[in-house]
Amino acid sequence: METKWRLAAIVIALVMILAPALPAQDEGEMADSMPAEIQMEPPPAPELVLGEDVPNDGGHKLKLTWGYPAEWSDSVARFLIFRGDAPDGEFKSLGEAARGVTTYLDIGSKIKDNSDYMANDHDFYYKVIAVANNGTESEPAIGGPFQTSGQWFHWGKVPVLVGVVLFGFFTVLFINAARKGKELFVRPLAGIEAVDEAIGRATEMGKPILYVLGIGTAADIATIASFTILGRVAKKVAEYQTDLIVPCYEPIVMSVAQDVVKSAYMEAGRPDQYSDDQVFFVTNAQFAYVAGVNGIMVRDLPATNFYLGYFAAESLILAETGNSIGAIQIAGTDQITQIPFFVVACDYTLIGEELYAASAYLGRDPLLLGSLKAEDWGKGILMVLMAVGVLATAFGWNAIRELVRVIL
Amino acid sequence: MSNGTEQKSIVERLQFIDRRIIFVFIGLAVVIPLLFGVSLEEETTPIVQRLFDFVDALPEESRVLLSFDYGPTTAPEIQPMMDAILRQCAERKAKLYMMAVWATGHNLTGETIAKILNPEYPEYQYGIDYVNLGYKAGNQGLIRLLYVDFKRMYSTDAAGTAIDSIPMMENINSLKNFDLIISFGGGFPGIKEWILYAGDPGKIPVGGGCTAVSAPLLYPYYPNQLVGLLGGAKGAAEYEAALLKAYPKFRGRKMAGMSLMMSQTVAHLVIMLFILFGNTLYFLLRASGKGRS
Amino acid sequence: MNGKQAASYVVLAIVIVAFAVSIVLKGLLVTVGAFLTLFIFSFLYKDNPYYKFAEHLFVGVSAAYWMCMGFWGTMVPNLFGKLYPPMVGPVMPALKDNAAEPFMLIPLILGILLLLRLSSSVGWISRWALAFIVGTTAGLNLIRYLRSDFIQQINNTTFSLYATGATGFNLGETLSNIAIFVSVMTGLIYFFFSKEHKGAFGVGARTGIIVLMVTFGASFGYTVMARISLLVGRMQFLFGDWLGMMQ
Amino acid sequence: MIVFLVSLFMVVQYYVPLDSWAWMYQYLIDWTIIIGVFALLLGIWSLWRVNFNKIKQRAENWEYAVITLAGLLIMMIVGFVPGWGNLNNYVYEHFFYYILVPIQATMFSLLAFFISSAAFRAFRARSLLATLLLFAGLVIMIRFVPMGQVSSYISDLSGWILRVPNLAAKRAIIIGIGLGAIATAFKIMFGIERAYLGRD
Repeated sequence: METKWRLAAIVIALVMILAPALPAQDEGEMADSMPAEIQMEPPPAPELVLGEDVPNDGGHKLKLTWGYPAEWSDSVARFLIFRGDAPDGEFKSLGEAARGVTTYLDIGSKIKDNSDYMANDHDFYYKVIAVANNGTESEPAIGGPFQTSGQWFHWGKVPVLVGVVLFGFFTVLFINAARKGKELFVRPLAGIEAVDEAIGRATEMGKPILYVLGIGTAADIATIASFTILGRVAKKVAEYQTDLIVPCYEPIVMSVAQDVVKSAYMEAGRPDQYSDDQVFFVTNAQFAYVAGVNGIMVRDLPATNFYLGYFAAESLILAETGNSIGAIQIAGTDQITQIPFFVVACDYTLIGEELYAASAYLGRDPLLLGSLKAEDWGKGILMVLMAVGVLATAFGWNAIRELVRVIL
Repeated sequence: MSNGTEQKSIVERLQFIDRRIIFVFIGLAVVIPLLFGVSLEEETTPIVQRLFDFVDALPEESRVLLSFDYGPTTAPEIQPMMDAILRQCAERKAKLYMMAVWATGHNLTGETIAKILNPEYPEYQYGIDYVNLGYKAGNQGLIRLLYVDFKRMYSTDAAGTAIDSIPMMENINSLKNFDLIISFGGGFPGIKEWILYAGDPGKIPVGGGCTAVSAPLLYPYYPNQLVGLLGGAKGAAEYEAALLKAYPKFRGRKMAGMSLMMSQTVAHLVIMLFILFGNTLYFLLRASGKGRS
Repeated sequence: MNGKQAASYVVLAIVIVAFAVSIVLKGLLVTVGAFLTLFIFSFLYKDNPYYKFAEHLFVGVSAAYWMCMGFWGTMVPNLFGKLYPPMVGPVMPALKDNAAEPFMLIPLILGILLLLRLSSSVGWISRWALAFIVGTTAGLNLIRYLRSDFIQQINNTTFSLYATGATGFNLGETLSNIAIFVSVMTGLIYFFFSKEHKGAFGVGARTGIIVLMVTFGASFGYTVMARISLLVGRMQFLFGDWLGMMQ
Repeated sequence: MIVFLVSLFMVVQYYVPLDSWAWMYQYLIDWTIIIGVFALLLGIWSLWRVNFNKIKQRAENWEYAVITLAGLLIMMIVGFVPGWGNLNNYVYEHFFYYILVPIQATMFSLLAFFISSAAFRAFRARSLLATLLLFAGLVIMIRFVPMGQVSSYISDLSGWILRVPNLAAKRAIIIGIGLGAIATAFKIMFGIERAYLGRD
């Protein structure tokens, strides 16, 4: 039952992601383009005013193009652009285009009450006047009607969609394979294998364990991965009856972390040992938080420090202070700029994607392992595509190169 | 590690030298050059020299847009670049247009004008030779709009004066009207956005000055999309050196980038010496067979 | 009273006297800033009461600062100001005449639900609000990430290996391009989780980690400069703004 | 289920440039920010409780908990009293510029010291990888030392390291993270990863 429901959810999700793409051709209204009347006077009026809705947007934008005789282009200083509701009605000045420029992007406001509001699916007429170097103006050239419209689907983003859907397909495939009991190999990660040892060491020494979730929000992927690891660590800690300190930077992260730790203690059968004072809020100013955590480190002397999540410049302050008190340190972040500092100052570091993968390692949950396998396939396919792209470029197979370019 | 009871050799103990000793050396390395104002003339690297030469080749009354895309925290690194380039532009008698895509840049614009431009170049008149357009929200969107229609976004300057009453704004309709854009900062939005939304589409020369941290991310844009790039204190000091070479009249004036650079050089030396020292100890220990750790 | 205690009282006395002198000579504001700066630096020696003082003050004040920012910057204009504009009239007159937006009741309700977690009996309700926030922002982050870095980086990797300079074929650049390509590939191989690092695959992964290590060393060395700059900034404050020892 | 729908919406909206969708999107973002402020109340409550308990139990260092609470209260009062209470408030601003800013900048600058001690300790030629780390770090740092002719060679080499291996490694990490992020997003949407709800 559970499985069926989940599969149904996946199918619905895919349909919903794809659905907006389907009606695009019927509902997405393409703007009319009609040639404007042509008028010639010295300096000659612009020749042909064409208006096009800008594709792949929410409307309110129109690209105007006109032609102008080349022999005149040096003697014309600029073009004035106007917009009106009727060819013979009132026109409002929009702006101007510099010498030699024969396009203008009219970006109207999306807000109805603004003076420059530009309604979608409404007929507009445009007037373009050339101004000569001596200031004399040409006869106006009027073009229209043109319309702007919002589209239901952003066609430029199709490749991304295809990639995401394909990837989702792999995920589902491997998760199902894993659920059927297929043994999936994962290579060992030193940082993860050290977790148990680190907790054991703290227990032996009778010292607490410090777990820092970083300064990300509860929605940063790194923080989410860290929550899962926190759950595992908390469960072990509860079993060993060691102290766990989780100072938090963000109140929502704190709330979630409290729930995570509490349920881990419950699972370990020691709900009575949990208190909200273990997982607490410090402050959400970056360096005040660091100052506070540093204080906790030098005063409570934890035997093991975990730094897993999103980190910025504070990474090294934490890691060096932790090192000075002789703690075993396990770190992991997806912030490329901070990885080097963790690598240098900590005993074990999970680099980028390894942090995301860690939750799967700790749990050995087939679902999570399945998604790891999917990630690997994703990487493999990308590598092949990139290699083909590079080779195609190198040997001048332009067709293949273009194909790869479209896919990527 | 050796088992505490046995008498440790000096070499062995030095290997775990108290880090506070390192701290003292670093502190001194930074403070002493600052206090004594020692400075060091840098060899200018091509990526910096190219921007310098570009500015130096600008004809008089060229229009230069300076965008203050940084804040007080990075000002120690960035401000020296701004000062040097501003001086050079003023020497070239360029028209200076100052703006900011960072909210924090607004105050710094005012400070820079008050500290450098007004006292050193009293002949520069507001509205004719330079203008402070101030900060506008919108990040890269702002840049894109400025490219399309400059005055639509800047209908007044920073003080609220109508843009049409400022003489030097008369022929500015798009970013394309500028001869050079220099963005100072390197965060988001910053040099990268200026390149992508102004420099590339309009073939407008773009130069940049950024913090040391963001410089590697911007190197790939040189030389095709960036005229030149000043990275961190070193970039600033190199630019100042080029400036001193071309305009000897600046000699004797305190060059912030250079004295910052002197602190940098000494501090780097100290760190490297400690690293070498640590490795020497390590090899000595290994040679004597005790260094297995 | 033992010697250690006596010494700490002497230090305290010196700090107080220096503080007083500084206030007289330099004014309160710079003095406070300078002493707090020194207190924090004292942590480099070891944990001590002065650092503890600055640390605890910092934590308290900063938490309140962000709370106030959240209140005046978000709650008043975006929640109260949109729910019932006349209410914020006295403090933010510009918002007074806006139309009310009843949609804003939703975050108000979710916010209150979140606060319910303080009660042990109905605390579970707060999970709805948490789920909402996590769901929204996770989706948002993902999209932002895809849009900016991910796709861009893949695109950048499919480039031409040949490099041509002013004089035609450029061997050095071409070799560099090949090195970049190979490095990206081996780096990705290192991140494979479900394949043992053995044989040719192992060689790839090993190359990958070598490239990663070179990069980490370089980033580390590169960042030294920025960090020294920060210290210079503080020293300029101490010796320049406060002590007036720099011209 | 809420998470599923909401995150699905966020993904779908990426593909749909329509106005009404963009508005919804803007609303959702506004809402999360507002809820975030409510959450801050939870944080303040937690801070208050922890420090208050410390004082009540006369735990070690309880005196400092008084300082935290005093700082919190004073700043709150200064910041909240109507009339004083807008962001241009004089007292509030001075608290910011003369207490918060100096401490913050000094904490940040501690990094100059820590980066040195970390370098001393870790940059040892223990193994091939550690040697590479050491070598790359030194090459980058040594460009600060003026050495005449050798300098230009060093700066070429450091430039190459930043341009080639550095760029490539970052790309590899970013691509890996990207896939990991998509996978995690899927796991959240399909309810496989639920730790963030306190369930496992």
